[in-house]
Amino acid sequence: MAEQWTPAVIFLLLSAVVSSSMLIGGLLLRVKAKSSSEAKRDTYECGEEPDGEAWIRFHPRYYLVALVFVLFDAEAAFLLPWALNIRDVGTLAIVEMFIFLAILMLGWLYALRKGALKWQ
Amino acid sequence: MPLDAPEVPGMSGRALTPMFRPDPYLDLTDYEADADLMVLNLGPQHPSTHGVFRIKLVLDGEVIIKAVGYPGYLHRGVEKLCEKLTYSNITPIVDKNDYISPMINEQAVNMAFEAAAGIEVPRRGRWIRTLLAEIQRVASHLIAMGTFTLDIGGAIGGGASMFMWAFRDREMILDLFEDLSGCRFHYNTSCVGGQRHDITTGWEKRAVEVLSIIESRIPEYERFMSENPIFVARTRHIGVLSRDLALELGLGGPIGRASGVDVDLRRDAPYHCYDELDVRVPVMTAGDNEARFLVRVAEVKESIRLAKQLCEGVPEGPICGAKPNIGPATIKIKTGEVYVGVEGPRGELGHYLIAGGPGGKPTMPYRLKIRPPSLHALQCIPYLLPGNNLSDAIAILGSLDPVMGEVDR
Amino acid sequence: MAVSDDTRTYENPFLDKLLSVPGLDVAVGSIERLLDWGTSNALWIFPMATSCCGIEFMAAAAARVDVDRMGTIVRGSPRQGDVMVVAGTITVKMAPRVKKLWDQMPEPKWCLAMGSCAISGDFYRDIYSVIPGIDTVVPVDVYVPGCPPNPQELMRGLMRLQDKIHLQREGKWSPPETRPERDKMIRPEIGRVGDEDRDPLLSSVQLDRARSLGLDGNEMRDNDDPTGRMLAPQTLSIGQHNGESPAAGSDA
Amino acid sequence: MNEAIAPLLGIDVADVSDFGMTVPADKHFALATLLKTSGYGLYVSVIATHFTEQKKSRKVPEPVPEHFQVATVLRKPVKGAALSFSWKVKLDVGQPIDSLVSLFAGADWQEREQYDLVGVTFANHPDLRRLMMPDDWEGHPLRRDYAIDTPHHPWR
Repeated sequence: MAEQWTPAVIFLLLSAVVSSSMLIGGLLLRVKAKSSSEAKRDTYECGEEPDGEAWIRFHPRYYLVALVFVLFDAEAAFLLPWALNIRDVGTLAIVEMFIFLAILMLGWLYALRKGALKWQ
Repeated sequence: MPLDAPEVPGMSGRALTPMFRPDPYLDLTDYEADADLMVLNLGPQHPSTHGVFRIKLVLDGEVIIKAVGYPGYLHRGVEKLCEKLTYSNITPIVDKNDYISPMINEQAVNMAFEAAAGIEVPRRGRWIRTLLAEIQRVASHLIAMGTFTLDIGGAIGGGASMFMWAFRDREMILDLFEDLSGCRFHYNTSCVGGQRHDITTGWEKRAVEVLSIIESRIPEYERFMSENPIFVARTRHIGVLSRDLALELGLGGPIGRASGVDVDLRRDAPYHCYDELDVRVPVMTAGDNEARFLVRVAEVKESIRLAKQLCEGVPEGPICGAKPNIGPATIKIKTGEVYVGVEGPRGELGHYLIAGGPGGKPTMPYRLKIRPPSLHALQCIPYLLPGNNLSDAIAILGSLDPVMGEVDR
Repeated sequence: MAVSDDTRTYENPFLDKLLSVPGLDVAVGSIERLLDWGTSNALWIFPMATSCCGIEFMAAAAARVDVDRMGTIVRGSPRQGDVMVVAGTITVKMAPRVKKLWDQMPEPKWCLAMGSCAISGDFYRDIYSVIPGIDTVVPVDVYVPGCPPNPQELMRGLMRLQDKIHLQREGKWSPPETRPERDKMIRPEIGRVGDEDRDPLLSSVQLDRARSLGLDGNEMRDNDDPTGRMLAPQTLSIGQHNGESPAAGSDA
Repeated sequence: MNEAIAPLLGIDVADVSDFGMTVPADKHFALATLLKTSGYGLYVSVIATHFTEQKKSRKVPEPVPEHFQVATVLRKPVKGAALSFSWKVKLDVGQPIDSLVSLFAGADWQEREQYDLVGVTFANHPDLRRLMMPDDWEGHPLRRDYAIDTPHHPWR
């Protein structure tokens, strides 16, 4: 039973090592400018002084589109493991998955009908 | 007065129809927006502004409400400098105005001086000038096609392929010009009275070879663009310029001809040897980005056909009408006022010369105004941008193909 | 192998501490070589292409002389740029923008002046609106002469910059780029960065002008105030124009 | 077409020439509208020039005061015969000239540039600002008395 988990542990260890080495490397080899002026922190707008504030109210349609995207992205995350070992989960799992997809399609139709994705 | 585009059958809703003409000096105080308005600078230092040009965009969400253009970031005071230089010294200065087609700039300014001084250019000089102008037009349009697709596709997003092809073909043309004048661009080959460098033997054969190679590749480029659904989606019905607005803005050139303004000075006011050639002028009426691109591609084919035709029978004879100017001050124009217009790759390139004004020397122009075609191309930005999305602003600016050296002089 | 501090405008706080430990400089030397290999072979270019040299710069990035071979990619934003290639004439209206963009680039950064307009302003030098050389605004590391320099020359300039980076990293004091100096050369009135006769205040004055761009440079004169605060439409009388900026600009 | 211009300007038909004809300032706008309606629809350019004062001398019989000259060029977009028509208007110092922006949208930037570089003011131009020079620039560079290498602290 234990050796079943060794690949997972190795994978975890490897990812921990790689990500931490990048972070620590960035921290250690950090380059600091000797005399950095505050101009470095100005917002970059093609060399011009930005005009007007950026804290403005945006139209909700952008938020709705992002929400619908996240929703179906998570759905795709469920599809992946299912698709990998589809052979040994049997037909029941396939039917279940399609029911799951059908329900989500309902949600998508609802979003479409309510005009969440209408751009203009 | 929200700026939604009236529905017109057959056109995607968001493109404004030619009849609707946005007001460039829109008063935003009484404009109720979906959400807050945002001001964005498509600033002087931007990969796709074809040089240093700044557009201040007022955005409602993603739709552009108002666009105000600010040129002048490359104003080098060329007209003031020309008032201090003698007539033969001005050619290298004017080379650097429209640095994408310097050959045509040189010829335009020297034609103005010849018209004022009454110098007659011999036939071989005029013949070579026509040949060099057509080859330079091919090179200039190649850059226009390359940078336009780079603007639309992005360096990594597939737009760079056309850019690489266009510059590869242009390098062949630059080699031709390097054989003729010794440098890649800023050639200084034409002088007051004709040409300074004569074409060497066998130069026309190499020119025909290069042009036929490019001619064999142009259909592939055209297909690569006009059958690409992303290209079509981003250029068809976007930035529609109506004919009367193009006329009012003074837009000849490929931009005007894409909107139905059928003016080409090579055919309508022939100069050099254009009266002996049958110049066919491609004209379209759609007036959108795609039409401007297709007109440029058709003009490349026309220029290649003309250049090959010119390569056959180059007449013999001298190439310079005026005395070979050893010293810079040999060309003297007592008084005179003349305007000479030439068909540049971006429109009518004119030079208005006033010679010998009060207190001016006969060897230096009193006032030389250069009429920049790209300045008029940029003037249609406040009319074309409103109503489109921010990403279309880049596509429209790319299709206008401005050269900032010529706009700001 | 003491690292000479005078030429470098940046420092690695951790590496420099490691160096002070007597035995560790061999290890640090190899890290320095790794960093040097990484920096010099991945010089990301921030193109300040304004005029004809910009077209020659595009030709250098295109098919025939492909500067990508040396690992140089052209990036549009100063935040990701290592080398600012100033290609073309810099005018009085553009100079504050160049200064601002230069200061927005992260360290370590270098500047390559391409073309005689960027080096000395060329024959535009004594015109009212042209900067006599970019080195009166920004410290320049490599000068690439030519009008315009052909693409191979630009690539050689980038290689000269790589050699300079090797020398800097190894701690050798790299001789300043032989600045084009002729005996009868007319020196610009504004002292160049690194000249003795340049008054130290000039850089800060230039930086203030660049940063206070918005106040006088904000030409949004027409009567719309996009931040939603409704402004009374100003009457655009001619007299009111020269130089005084309206309320919208100053409090933005 | 010359027959239409002559009565407008109050001169006989023979003097009407399509290049360099001097027109009084108040007839400038009327002539432009007439030309636009009779086919000269393509706007080409506007050229302002500063003429310095000329004292009485051997070559100059009577003194000419300092004045400006604004030349305008239009073109007729006809296939095969794209003729251009240009006329000049003499202005004293500070005297405005009618702007053609209401007739030709293309005149907008050209006139702003002439105002910026030569200092000729165009009456009822919608947005007469400097086009080329930065906004805090003093003086008009293309005037004959403007030194070519005027410094502009702190940049040059």
